[in-house]
Amino acid sequence: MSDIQDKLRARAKELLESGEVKSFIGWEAGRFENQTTPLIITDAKDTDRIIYNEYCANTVAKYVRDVKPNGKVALCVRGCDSRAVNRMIADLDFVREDVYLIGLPCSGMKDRKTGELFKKCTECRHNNPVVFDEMIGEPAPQMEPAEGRFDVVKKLEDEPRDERDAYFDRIFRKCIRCYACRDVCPCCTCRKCFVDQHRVGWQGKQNNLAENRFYQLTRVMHIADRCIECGECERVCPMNLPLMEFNRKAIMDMNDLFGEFEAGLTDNEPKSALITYELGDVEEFM
Amino acid sequence: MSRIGVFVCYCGSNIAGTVDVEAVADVARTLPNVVYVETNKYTCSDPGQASIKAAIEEHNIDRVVMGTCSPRMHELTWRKLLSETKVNPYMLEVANLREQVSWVHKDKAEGTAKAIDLIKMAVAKVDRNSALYSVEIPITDRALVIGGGIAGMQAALDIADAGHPVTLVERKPSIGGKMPQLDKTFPTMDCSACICTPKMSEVGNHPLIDVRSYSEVESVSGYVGNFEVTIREKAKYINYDSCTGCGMCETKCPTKVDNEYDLGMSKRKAIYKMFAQAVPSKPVIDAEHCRMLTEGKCGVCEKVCPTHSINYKDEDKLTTETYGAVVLATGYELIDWGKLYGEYGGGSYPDVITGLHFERIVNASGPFEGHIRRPSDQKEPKSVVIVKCVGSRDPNKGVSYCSRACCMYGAKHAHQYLDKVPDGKCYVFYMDVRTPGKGYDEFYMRTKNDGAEYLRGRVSKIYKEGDHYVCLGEDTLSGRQVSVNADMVVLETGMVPAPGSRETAMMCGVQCDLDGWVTEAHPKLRPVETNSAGVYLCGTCQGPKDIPDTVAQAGAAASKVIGLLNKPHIESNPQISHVDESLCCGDGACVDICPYGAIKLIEKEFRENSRKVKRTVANVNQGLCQGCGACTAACRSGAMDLLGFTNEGIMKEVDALCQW
Amino acid sequence: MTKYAYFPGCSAHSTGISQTISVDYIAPRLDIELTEIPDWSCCGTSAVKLTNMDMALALPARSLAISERELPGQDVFAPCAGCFQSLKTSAEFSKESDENLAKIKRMIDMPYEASVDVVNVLDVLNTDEAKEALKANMKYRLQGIKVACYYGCALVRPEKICDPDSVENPQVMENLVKIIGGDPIDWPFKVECCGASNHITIPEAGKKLSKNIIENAVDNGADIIVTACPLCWMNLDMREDEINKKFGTNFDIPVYYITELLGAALGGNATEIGLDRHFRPAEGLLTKLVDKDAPLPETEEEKKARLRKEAAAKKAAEKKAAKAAEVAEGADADADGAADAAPATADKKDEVKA
Amino acid sequence: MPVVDNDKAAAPATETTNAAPASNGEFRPKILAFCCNWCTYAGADLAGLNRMNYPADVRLLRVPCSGRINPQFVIEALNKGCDGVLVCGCHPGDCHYVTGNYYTRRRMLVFKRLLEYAGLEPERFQVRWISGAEAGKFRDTVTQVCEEIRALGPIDVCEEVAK
Repeated sequence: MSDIQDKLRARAKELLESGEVKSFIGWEAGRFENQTTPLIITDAKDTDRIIYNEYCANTVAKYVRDVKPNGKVALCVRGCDSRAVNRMIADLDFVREDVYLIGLPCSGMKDRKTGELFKKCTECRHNNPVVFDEMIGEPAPQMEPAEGRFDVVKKLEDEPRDERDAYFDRIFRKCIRCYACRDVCPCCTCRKCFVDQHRVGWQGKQNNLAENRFYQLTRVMHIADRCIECGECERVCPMNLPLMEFNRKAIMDMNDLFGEFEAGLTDNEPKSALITYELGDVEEFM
Repeated sequence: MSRIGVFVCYCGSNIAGTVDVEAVADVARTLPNVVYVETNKYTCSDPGQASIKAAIEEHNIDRVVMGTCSPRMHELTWRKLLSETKVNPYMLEVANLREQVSWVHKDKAEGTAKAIDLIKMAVAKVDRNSALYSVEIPITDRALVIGGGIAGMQAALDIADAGHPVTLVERKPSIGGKMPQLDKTFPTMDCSACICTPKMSEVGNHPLIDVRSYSEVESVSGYVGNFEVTIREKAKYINYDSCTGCGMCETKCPTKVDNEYDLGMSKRKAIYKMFAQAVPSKPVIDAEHCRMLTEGKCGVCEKVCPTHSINYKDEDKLTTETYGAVVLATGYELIDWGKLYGEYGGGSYPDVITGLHFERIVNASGPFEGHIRRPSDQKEPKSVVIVKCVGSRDPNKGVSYCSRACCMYGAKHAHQYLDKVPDGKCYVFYMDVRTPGKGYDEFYMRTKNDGAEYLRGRVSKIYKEGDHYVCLGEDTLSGRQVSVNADMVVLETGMVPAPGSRETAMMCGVQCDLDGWVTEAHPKLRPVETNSAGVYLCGTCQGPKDIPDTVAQAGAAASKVIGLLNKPHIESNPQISHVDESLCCGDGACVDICPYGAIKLIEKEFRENSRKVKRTVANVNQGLCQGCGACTAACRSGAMDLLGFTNEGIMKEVDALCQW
Repeated sequence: MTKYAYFPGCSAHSTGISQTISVDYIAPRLDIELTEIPDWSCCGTSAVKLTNMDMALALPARSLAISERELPGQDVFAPCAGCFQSLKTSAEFSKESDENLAKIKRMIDMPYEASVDVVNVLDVLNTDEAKEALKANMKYRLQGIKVACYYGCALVRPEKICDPDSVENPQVMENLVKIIGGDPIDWPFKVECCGASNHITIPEAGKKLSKNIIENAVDNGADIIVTACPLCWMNLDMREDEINKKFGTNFDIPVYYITELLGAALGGNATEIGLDRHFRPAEGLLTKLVDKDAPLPETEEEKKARLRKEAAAKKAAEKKAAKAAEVAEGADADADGAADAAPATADKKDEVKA
Repeated sequence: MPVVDNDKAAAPATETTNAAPASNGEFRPKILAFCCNWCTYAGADLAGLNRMNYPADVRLLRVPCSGRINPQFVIEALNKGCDGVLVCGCHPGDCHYVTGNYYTRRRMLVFKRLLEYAGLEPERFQVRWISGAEAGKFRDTVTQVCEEIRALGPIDVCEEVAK
């Protein structure tokens, strides 16, 4: 890891000094032991703040949208970050040329509290970057997800409806609608989220089962055709809600209905399944 | 604060029968922002409308809810009414208390409860309505007619006679289409060319009609009143400005080619006019066969041309112009029976021909000067078998529909044959005889009296035996198998859409049905309109029909076009999509989902926290948008909204139903 | 070497004997290996269909299931067009849907995956391998013999079962006949019905149909009729006399199996290819054979070209003679020189002509 | 499962509804039907013209095209106490706006599965294609949906909404 970190710092320095990029996005040490936080630097002097270790939990791609106006951005990408980049390119957030992607190997990141791999990492299916301009360090061995991608979903589907109902209502009730899941999601690229448009009245302000359900279900519908399964939403949820159980449900159904598809694997994504159609689509509504 | 007026209608006893109108009114009075409620016996009657106007004045009402019959019935009436007041016509919601309450529910309590809910929903929605104003879309005073057959010609003439310039595009070297190829027209038996060619020259000489022969429509963009159309004029290799059409070139040209106009039963030159009365009456060079163009030697036509109008270097020309309206008249083709009917020889027998061949044979200007001879040996056929419904009404081999004209032209062919070959025998195999039309059945009867033998049943096999053909079939009336020897067999083949007509329709944003016929906006009530505004259709591109129907439809289409072009501009429908650019993140989902290509992404400059930034945002073309709202559901941030059916309005409607 | 699971069928040793013999003769010579399906049972033929459709599907399925087990991966070859129909119909039915397959399995009570394809004589002979082998191994040509290729019903209809190159005007047999130098005629009755079992039930109807076919073949100048279906063969070959008797005609046209023709071309003698098992004298065929490498007769074009050449030569000769005469009359002074010159020029002319 | 650790936090869902009781007091659900203007709404009008009879539990909300129907409307309705929601449009291929309902079909396929996954009774959210001519089909569909939902009883709305 440490030699990767040194190489990374060196490259960042070169890139910033040569002016090839205007800013660099990576990680730096946090206030506590083994804590890291996202880092955005524009000055070559700061490059030795950059760190890369097994505690770099954040998927940092989304910050590109904030710093891109200042010029080309150098971005550290692992599997999840790179897919986020592709996804945002598909949403015309920026173009490939706006970013210089420094690929980094990743064997999963650890939770500093437990020392265990994050749940999102145990489920990761693309731990190495799918797109990059240069790769620092050898690609890490392909990680094998602990359990099948849709196992949880299938398990829940098999439970009786009323139990499922109660189970999810509990989850909805617990949600405090801090919108961290939205803010961190690389698919949530709206300029102003529907929840903040009070005049239209999509989302009431009260924190109750109904409003929370409205928020969560809508969130899933909004990312159903584009979720890259980075699992950040789950990681950042202060209430530990298993949000991927929703996202994966939508992904699973879309795969069954409209054919296998995984978002963010290439930097020219096909049109989303929900804004295309086929005459021979499944017909259940006759 | 809005000031809502609610008007509930008794509709005599129609609504009052199962709805306690007064109870509904009482509830309405309690609703927020409702300042005035009135019930009325017949709201749509003049006194009813008058009292609404009065109430609006008196109570300073700025939006209106009508508790009446279906909006599909009277919404426009109310809009018109409001346009005469200070209330904007779109500050209106209609609660459907008749078709969807009183007429379908018996229990008065339930009916009333439902009526109240519907009024609540309407009030909630109208409260969030905003005034809408339609914009004026300018209309270019020029029409494009695609297809120079009788349909296209008629439409072009009618439009031009009304004083509007017309461009008539025909892909063949001459206009006229199929009609001049025909010999006579049923049931009156007047000479087809004699009534068609005058029309052709009329079109050719009309000051307001610009005939673009040997040309095809390359692309169509834009919207009603403003279609940007690119036309490709194929290389004619002849300068039409100087050419006088003297025909020297044609007589001297050494290359002989099968003549398509006579379906290969005669020869033409490589430089040719399609037929004597062609319009424009000037030749074109057939680049495929011209020796000069293929081998680079010959050049006879150039030498003999007195006006030096030959130009071997000629190339396709592209021209783009704006049109206010488009008429599709792309016509039909005969079904390719050879591929489908192996049991009829699959096209290998020279004397098994189509009806169109027969038309040419029997035509005085045809290959045999109008003497009925058969192609193989020019002998006069002493017995002829006519087979109807070849390809038509035969889903297994051809198409499932009836081609409508075959019964009559079949009868006509039988009549013509018996007329010219008195000692000949003529058998007609048919499934049904369909003769709906003025004088049609009389004509059919006459043909039977002429001695044409009608046998009800299909022909199962045609094969050559010696120098005649044996037709095996069934006579379903006698229930016996029959075998008829014929010197010539005429297959009355069905009609299919002309090649390329689907593509052309698509260009104009018009759909075709499974058989490829262009679809009209409504089969009964809008037979010559299409679903894309400003595009009309006529003739056989819409479905098989005979000449009278075609001409009638052409006239109808023309009148629609005239109605449109007479206006300097049209009012756009204001209930269309609208982008809130401050919300739009420009991910283009709406662009992909719009069925009319009405939405484009544009780069635009904004002031954001006191600095200029360029952003990509969606932009709606008011002329193209038809207001379906598909984009609104695709837009996650709700930047795309549908005026008249806004997100806010619908949400409030829903809440109203649930919560009040 | 193409391998097939061989389903002889009931006619193999009776009416179809000649076909069976000729198939056995040509198979090895066309690189085809046939293994008889062990314990195969009757295909059910047309009779069962009429009484019990389920049985009509199950009977063939049994043989197919055995073939699938014993001869995995091999297509089932049924030389009898009737068997081919029954087997293929059953196979297609099972392939159509899992329900169908389940139903069949229930009925035959055997493991069965519906993985086998069923092929007929023409399918087997129409492969590139077979054709190449035929070209390589043939010894004789059917010089100038006009052949009416007769398909009947069972090899072309129903279209979705047989899927032939063309339902109304198939060309498979024609192409084979061309390979062995025969001269296939174009005739409209090649897919008419031969009368099938009507010859037993309604003889007059059956006979009329058979007569139509023979008549049409003869009218179109056929020397022989060739077929690939035992029933057709029987109805045409065996019943030709009855037909003559009934209609007062005097047809005398031999009917062969396509496999017999190929057998003959491959050098088989009467017994080897079953010609001696016909009802009408059929050995005559062998006498008409010419050696594979014998010179081909000139085609129309060649003939035209030859005549043109001859004519030209003739003209030249005349000119030459005329010239010679002139010269002879001409001045005797430099006779020698002229005499020399004349032929020279004449020669030149010839060259030019040539 | 890393779900709620203390179930006490979750207040028990209270059975409340605001549906209008029928004259005879038995449960009458409130069913919202989103209908496209050109087919289903016209079909409903036709049912009226033919004086067909169907339960009064259904209220139609008119939209130009089924493609306009945003799933969020449906969630809102079910959240706020509608006992059932019906989404109707033209038959695929007959859309007045050519392709609108093809997108609706895809969107609703996913959405319906999601709702049922989250615990909604399948009957409470249904989608149907009903043309402008199919007055009979409209009546039958509405009748069937109403009966199904009457049988289910009122939808749970959380106590805060019920208040």
